Amino acid sequence: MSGAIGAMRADAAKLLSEGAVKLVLGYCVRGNERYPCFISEAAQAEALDFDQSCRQNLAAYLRKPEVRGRAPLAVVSSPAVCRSLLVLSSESQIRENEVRALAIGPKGYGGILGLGALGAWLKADYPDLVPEQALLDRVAELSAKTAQERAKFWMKEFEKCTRCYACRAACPGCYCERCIVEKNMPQWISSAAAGHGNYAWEVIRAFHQAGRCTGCGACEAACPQGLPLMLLNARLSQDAFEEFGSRPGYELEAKPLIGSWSAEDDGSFIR
Amino acid sequence: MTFEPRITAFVCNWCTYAGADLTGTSRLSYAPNIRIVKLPCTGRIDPLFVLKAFEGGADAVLISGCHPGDCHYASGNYHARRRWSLFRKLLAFTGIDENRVFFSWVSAAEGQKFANLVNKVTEQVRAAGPFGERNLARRRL
Amino acid sequence: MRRFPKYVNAGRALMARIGVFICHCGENIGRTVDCPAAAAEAAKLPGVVLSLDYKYMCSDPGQQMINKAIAEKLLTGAVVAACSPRMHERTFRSAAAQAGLNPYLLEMANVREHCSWVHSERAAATAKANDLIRVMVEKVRRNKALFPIRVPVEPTALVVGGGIAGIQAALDIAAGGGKVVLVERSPSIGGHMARLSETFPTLDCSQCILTPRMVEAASHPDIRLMTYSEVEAVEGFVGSFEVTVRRKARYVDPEKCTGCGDCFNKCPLKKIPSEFDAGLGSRRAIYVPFPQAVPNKPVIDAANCTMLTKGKCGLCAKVCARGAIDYKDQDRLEKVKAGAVVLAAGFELWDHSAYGEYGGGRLKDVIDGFAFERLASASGPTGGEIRRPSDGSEPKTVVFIQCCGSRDDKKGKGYCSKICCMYTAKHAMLYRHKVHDGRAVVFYMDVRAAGKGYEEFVRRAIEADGAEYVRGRVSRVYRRRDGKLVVKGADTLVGRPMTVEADLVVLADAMVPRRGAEKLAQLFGVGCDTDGFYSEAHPKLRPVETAAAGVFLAGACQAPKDIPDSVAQASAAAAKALGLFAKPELEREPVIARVNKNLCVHCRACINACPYGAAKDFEIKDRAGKLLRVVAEVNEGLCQGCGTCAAVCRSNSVDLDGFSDEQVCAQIAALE
Amino acid sequence: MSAHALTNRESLLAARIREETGVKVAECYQCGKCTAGCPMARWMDISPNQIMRNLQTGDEADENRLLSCQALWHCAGCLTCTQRCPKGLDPAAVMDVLREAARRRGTVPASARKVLAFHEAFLKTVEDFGRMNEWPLVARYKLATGDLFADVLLAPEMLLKGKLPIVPHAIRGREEVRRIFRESRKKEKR
Amino acid sequence: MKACGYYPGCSLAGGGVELDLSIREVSKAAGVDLREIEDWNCCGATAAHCLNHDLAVALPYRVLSLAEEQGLAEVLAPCAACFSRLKGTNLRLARSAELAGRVRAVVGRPYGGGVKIVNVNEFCGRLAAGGLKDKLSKPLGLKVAGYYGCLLSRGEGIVEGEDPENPSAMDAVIRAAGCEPVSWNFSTECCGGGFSMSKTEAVVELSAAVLADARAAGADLVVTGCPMCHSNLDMRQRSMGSEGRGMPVLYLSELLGLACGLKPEALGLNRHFTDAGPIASPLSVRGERRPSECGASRNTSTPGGR
Repeated sequence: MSGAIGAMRADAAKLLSEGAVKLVLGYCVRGNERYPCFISEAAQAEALDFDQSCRQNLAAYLRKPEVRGRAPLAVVSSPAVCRSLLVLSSESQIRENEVRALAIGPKGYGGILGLGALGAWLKADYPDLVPEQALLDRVAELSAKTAQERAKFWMKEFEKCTRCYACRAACPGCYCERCIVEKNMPQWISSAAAGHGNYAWEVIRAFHQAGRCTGCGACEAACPQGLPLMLLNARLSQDAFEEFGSRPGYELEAKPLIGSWSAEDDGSFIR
Repeated sequence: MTFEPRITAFVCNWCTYAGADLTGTSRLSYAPNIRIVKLPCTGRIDPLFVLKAFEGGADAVLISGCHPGDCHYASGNYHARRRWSLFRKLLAFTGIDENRVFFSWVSAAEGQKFANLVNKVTEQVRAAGPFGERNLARRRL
Repeated sequence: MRRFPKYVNAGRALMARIGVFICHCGENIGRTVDCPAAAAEAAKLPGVVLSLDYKYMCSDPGQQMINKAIAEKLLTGAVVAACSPRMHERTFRSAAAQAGLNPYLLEMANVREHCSWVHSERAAATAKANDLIRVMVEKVRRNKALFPIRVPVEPTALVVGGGIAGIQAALDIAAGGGKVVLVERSPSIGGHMARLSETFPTLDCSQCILTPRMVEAASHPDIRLMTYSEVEAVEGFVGSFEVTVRRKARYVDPEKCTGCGDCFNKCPLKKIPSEFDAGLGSRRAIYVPFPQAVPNKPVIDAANCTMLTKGKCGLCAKVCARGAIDYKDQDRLEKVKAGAVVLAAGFELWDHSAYGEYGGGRLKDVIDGFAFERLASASGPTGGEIRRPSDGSEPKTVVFIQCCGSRDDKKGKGYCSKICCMYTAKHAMLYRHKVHDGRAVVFYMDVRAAGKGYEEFVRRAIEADGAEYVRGRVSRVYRRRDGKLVVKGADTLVGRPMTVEADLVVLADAMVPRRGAEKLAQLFGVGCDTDGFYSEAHPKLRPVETAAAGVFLAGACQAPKDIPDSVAQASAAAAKALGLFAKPELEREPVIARVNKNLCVHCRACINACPYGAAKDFEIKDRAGKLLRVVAEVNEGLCQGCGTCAAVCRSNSVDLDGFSDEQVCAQIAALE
Repeated sequence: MSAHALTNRESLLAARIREETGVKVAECYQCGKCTAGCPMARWMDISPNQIMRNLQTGDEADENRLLSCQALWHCAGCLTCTQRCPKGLDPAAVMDVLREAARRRGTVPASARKVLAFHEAFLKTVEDFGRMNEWPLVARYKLATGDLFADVLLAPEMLLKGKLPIVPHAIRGREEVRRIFRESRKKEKR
Repeated sequence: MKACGYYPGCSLAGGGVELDLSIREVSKAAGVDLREIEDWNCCGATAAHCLNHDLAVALPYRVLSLAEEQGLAEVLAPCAACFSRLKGTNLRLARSAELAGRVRAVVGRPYGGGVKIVNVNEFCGRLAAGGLKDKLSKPLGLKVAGYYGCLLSRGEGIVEGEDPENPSAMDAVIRAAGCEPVSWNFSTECCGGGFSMSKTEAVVELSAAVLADARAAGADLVVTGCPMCHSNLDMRQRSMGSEGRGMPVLYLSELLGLACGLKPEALGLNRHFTDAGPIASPLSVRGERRPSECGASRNTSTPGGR
């Protein structure tokens, strides 16, 4: 891994010194903590670091005007971040000439990759990025319970939500200028941090990620109340894969799952 | 007093709404528990509508539109089908199961089917009981 | 007793002045729903200033009641609780319009079909009627005045495809007073029909009946021919399409050319297989596809002309007395404005090389139906004598194999190509007329001869002309060393295999859409079925319309069709186009989607989802023309109002007039 | 196993075919391409397409006629029909199921006795030795059919050319092979 | 390809011995180590799949299981019928877990599905392009009709990479042997298959038609990869009319061996019923100076097994 990090730092320094990018988004490690770190000088490249605990999804920064304004830029990208970049590209949020990835993962450093090359890297080294088995086990365990038990479980969890929207801020997929939860006239989702408003928020937040969530886990990691948000995301990803073969973030241009259709889609639940 | 379920139905204008009209012109009777909200197409139905209905007091939601291939707008029902196939599972996972959300294709010619559908759904919801004031998706009154 | 919905914005509610009109429909509603009680209940709703019930709201006095109320009470909205809106919405809305109320501020609550006719218990029915009325009051309170969308209509039709369907549509539209631009990909109009020898079931000579039409189309003052041209791009919508047409380089100036023929008689490249003759004859590098071509002006085939490929030759330019040859000619793009489009892209024959068991396209004497037409045609490469391609001898046994590639799920197409039974019968008949001592053996699965005079025609082929019909599919065809084609078929009615030694085999290949048809459909926003045929708007009731408003279908691009069917559909499409042109402006329902450009983040979900291609990218620029942002926009000419875009928009930046989020939310909340 | 019938007249036999081969006989549209290409059709009393048709009628008499016909035993398994079936059906696999059924029901016609005898002799040899051995096979076949003189003329020459090993080879695992036969037969009687 | 699993199958120990001999010879010449599956059993051939479905899968299953146990990732099954049964079993097991479970219980052995089956056409093709490339020193200059029959042309998922109506896998081998593949009509027509004994008249008629077409196409000989086809085409010639007689029928591997200059006897050419002698020394037939090196004929054939 150390060789990989060295190579990544060298590439970051090279890109900056050549002026190919103006900013590199990466991680630094301080003690047990992992922080995002932005560097704009080649000399700062030594500060960059990476390990498996770097859970924050740096792609989320790309929607910030202050970051976007400094394009072209490079992002230190774990496989999950790479997938987020491709999702953002599919949704016309980022353009090829704006962002490059310094692709790095458990299998080593993949080099400076343009968005067009990310798919191939992912497919070669990380073709089946699926939720971790432990998470899937928890999903299965919960799914096996009765509807009442599930309702009870989630009621308890959702009651904790303070509506701080840290989950939203951490998620690269949540880039709406005005989130649905902030809409009034009509107000679809109550903004009060209780009851049905919480339910609607959590469910809609998850559903808006259907076919888009790359499973990075940044939302859950960001939640100060410890809500098991990844249970919702994983269940939805699993359903989307099983029913429609949805594997977001492997193609540069992909049709959105919700918003396209096939005559062969399952209709057995419709009477 | 026995429990009378309240069922909110979102139907498309071209098939199911017309089918429900046919039920009327054929004088087929069905349970009076359903309230229809007409939309141009099932493709229009945002998942938010469903949550809002539960929040507002519905014990169940019925969504019905044109059969595959018959959509007035060519593909609105296909969009809807894909959307619901995932959303209903998410609802079930969070505790709102198949006794609360129903999907159907009812064409403009299927007056009898519409009557049977409403009766069956009403029975099933009646058996399942009230959605529950304690449920998180429901507004506390 | 229900409470009023809590969320109601009191300020707005006070401003609203809504009238509720409850119809008894004689006894139809009144028997089950307590109408006076419902009116009293409605009167209590906030914003309702008037609530009446009456025996027949749709009657003249009933409508006058509504008119009067609108005028006197200065209503801002009205709810008529009566029958289904499908029955009388139009009636009541025009009544409202007469009284000065925007018609889209009136809604109907369906208390008959959805209430009194389907429930019998009076209390429950009345309670439901109250709910339905309340829901509509809450909706109307949020209704906006909407105005029909008016689109100016350019009275020109773009007809794509110059076969018989396109020609017929063009002539009919021009005869009806419209203008036509007829775009044809090849150098001449005429299409496949010009290649046919004779036509079933009357055996008219195809060119004899077609060429006058071709000439008429070319000489009609209101029809403009654009041959050797293809549609490149489409913008706009019904009433005002703007179509970019690629005019391919002809290398011959049609203005100067007199069609004398000196050029192609001198061209030294003589051996280029003629597409028109299905490869049985040849043409030059500068050529007209057939002698009766319209326009009868040659083009140079750039791929084969040595002057264009190697810069050597130039003979045609030398012999052209008019100096019409221009080797430097280039493709040009031309824009055409049209109010309506007729797609008549036609068909082609399925490539039977996928049938290895029939020789995989490698056997010279195994030919398709068009090749046989050219052999039988008096103007064909053999002058109308049936000769086999391999050695020019007269075949004494000809086997016709039907359903080649049709009704074959595995290697071909699942559908029936519809016309092959008839043209095979015609081929067998023509062959027997020309070769009296020859055998015509037809292998068929079913004879489908539904059409005027069709069954009689097939029977004539069998009974009068001695075609031998054998019910069974052929398993294999191979060429023996002596040149005979061994056809291994079966007679399933007897229940045994049957081998025929033939001199010529004619395959009735399936009809498939033209290559490139799918791309053309995409340009116009027309859907294709799984086989690539164009999808009509409704299989029964709107067979010539498409999902794209103002785009109509004619001929075999929609499904396999014979000449009479193609012509009939072409005339129908022409009628549809003329119907559009009948008024200078087009009025459309104002139920359309709108994008809030301030909120749109351009995720393109709506653009992907829109079945009509109405949602498109829109560039927001500053005054200097600098691009600021890209967002989505809905083209109101294309939008049909399904609302799918609104449902896929995560930030609800798209909304649908007439069924807005606000309206629907209020309706749901009113059910509380 | 699905009890669902494709059509309401689907016979048990047709259902069995569907379960074992995936072929839904109702899908056959009787084009006859199977018959047209069948190299053995000339020696069949019922043509391949008629075999499919007899399975579609749901009529017991048709089924009985089918199971006692000799065509089943004259199928060479060459797969020409399957290869070329425009409906993507597999008549060759249907034949296998029908042969199995005919043998189970004891309706193999006398005229097909030789074919069946050959197959049975073959399998008996394999059951005994684990492999096919020509001598025992031929001996058994001849005993069963009484066809004593057939191919007698070929045998010496084969022997001379090293094509008929005299000592049958028996494999070590023949007990295992016998077990396979026993177990498979259990299923067969099911 | 250094080593390859080998499943000769019953025919190759008997009637199809030439195929066995020639396969072993050309493999040796190409430096390929054939590793015969130990204690293999019969695949059940046509008989099993005619009479008992489970048996038809269970017998090949044991073979596949043994191969896997013995570490053979790839197995050559030169006999077309064995190839078809083994590969078909692989396919069926992969498609149905239910069947795989049932058969496992019947056989009482595990099989993970990891053994790849190769037929004689593929195998010879690989040798011709690989280990034998430099050894094909003896262009035979013959016109050869490649006969695929049923089992090396048809069967979805079994014969891969071939156009079933116009197969071509043999062409490259025939060309490598310095011969010209003739284009003919009967390369995939059935020879009558397993009816050799029980329906001899059909076999004679069908096989004669095959040979007649090869002759009409100008072929000097027919090559095949199937012992059943070979025995029908070779041994039944004397029952045929003149149209069928006198056409040498070789295995593809024999042709390949000859082109490498291997001894005809070693390849088994002396064991055919129809004299392949002239073919074995084509140069002498064509009036070249070189004397026949290998006068294999009926007279010099040696009796006995291996």
